[in-house]
Amino acid sequence: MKPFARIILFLCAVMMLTATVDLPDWADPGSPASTHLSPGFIEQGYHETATPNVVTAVLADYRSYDTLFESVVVFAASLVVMLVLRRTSTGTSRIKHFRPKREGRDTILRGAAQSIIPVMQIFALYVLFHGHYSPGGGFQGGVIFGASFILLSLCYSLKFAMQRFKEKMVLICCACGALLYAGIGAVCLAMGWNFLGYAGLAGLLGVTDVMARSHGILAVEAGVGITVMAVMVSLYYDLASGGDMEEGL
Amino acid sequence: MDEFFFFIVAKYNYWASLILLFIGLYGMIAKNNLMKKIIGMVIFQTAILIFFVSIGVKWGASVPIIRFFPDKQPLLDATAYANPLPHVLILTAIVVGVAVLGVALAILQNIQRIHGTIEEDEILEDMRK
Amino acid sequence: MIIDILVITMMITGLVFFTGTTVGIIRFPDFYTRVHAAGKGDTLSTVMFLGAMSLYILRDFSGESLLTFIKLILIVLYIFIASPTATHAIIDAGYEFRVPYWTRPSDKPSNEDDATDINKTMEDISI
Amino acid sequence: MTWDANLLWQFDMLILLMMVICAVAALSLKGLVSSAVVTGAYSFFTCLMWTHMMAVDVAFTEAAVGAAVSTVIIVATAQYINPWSKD
Repeated sequence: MKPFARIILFLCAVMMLTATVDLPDWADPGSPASTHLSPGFIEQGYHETATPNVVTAVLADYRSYDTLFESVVVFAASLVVMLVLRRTSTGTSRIKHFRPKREGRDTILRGAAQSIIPVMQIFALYVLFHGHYSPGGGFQGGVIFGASFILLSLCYSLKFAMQRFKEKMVLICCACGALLYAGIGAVCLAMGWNFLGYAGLAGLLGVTDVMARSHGILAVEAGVGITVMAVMVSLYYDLASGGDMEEGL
Repeated sequence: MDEFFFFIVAKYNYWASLILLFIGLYGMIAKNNLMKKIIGMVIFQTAILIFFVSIGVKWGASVPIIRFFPDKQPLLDATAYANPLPHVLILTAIVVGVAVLGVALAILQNIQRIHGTIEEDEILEDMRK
Repeated sequence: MIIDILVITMMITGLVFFTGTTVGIIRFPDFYTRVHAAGKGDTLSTVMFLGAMSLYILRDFSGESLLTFIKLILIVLYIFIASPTATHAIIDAGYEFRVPYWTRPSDKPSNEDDATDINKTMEDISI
Repeated sequence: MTWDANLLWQFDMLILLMMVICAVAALSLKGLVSSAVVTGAYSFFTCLMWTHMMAVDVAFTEAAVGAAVSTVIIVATAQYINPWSKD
């Protein structure tokens, strides 16, 4: 098996190396990828959406269908993990511990977690809501917010984290984020614009079309952030406890 | 010598992603342990993402966030910013990659639960019984 | 001028501590002492470096540089809390996992082959 | 603050070298927990590579995902399986 795989991979590598000759050079400004569509995004994006970060504008406005269904894919993944693993508790622990077996954790870890976690959550909210002007947005903010719950679970215990953020609540947050995203699109549709055409929000919010698109991007990013945060926590709960939600990492 | 360096620099992003791609593919095909296969999948995925991002780089271009002159006028010149489109595609692909990793690990735990092992040959032996 | 001298002094001190950390990680005999070297030296040298950078930014004073200074100080505070805590957690886990520790060869005359003992230790760590 | 890619390709080669080392190490280590940690290091070098390619949003996402979630769930799975691999 192994020598055969090596031969096949070597042949594929040679074939693909010869194919690179026809591809454009490294960092060529005139390459096909940089000449057709993306200059339009850069040159018109600021005037149309009032968002200096072009990546956020393209992510949540020009390609918002893509982002909507990406968040639905992430949501579906958390449901699949739950369907595969979730089961009622058997009462027997099969865990090979990599952590102290004594009850709870020590004071230093708890104190550090107490001082770090609130700062981390505020930073996650900052990243989410400052995504128009700096690197960041829904995905990054959501992942950092979910990581704060993972840190809570690592420094205390899984039960303690699940008292704060219950499993049912996690699933509701998963669904609500995607629903918020789709709901914004439906509101735009009801106002007589296209699905996810944020200019339709201008009448409701009482602002110009450009600012309505900016606010629409913010609302959509919040939806993505909620979904991603809940999915990260859900993945951790399921995988760390082996599905029975008894005892985690 | 300069020509040789230029030749290296001109195409090296493709070489980089190719090397990583085949390391990952070798891990996926030839490793016996299912966890190693999953780590190979992560490396394979990252190689493709690096290829995608690297086609958006331009000479002398900066990060794709609009800069402002001191008189608050935006600098809207397409050659001053990197191509934002690959960044958008990859941004979503990374988060979906974590979701894929989660599903793969869940299936791995289920295999461990059913067969009691994650070595490929032992699983095949267990299935033949 | 005086800020420049301070910045250069802090950077050189940080470099010395980084070198010490690296030598410690390579040369120390067992898990606990290596993690100890990494935790202490790394924290102090990183704090030195970031403090020097924040002072350097504060040299031409304006609102923007003050903002960057505050951000760097926040990073320093974070590292000052998080890095020793992580070291503590790793050592605690290793202690609970019964990772064997190194003793001087003269204290253990029965176990003369000390190198294999260290290798065994490292094997137990790399789970 | 334009950052010219011309000046720093040696730096990029260094990151690439470290990435290849991390990838080979992650696939060849026997212990699965060590393998997970080396995958985290690989993810960090990927993040540096993307910062050099001006993709700051992507680098930010990779830093958050690779350091926090990805490594933790691989280690969490490693506690249920035999942590020693045969190859």
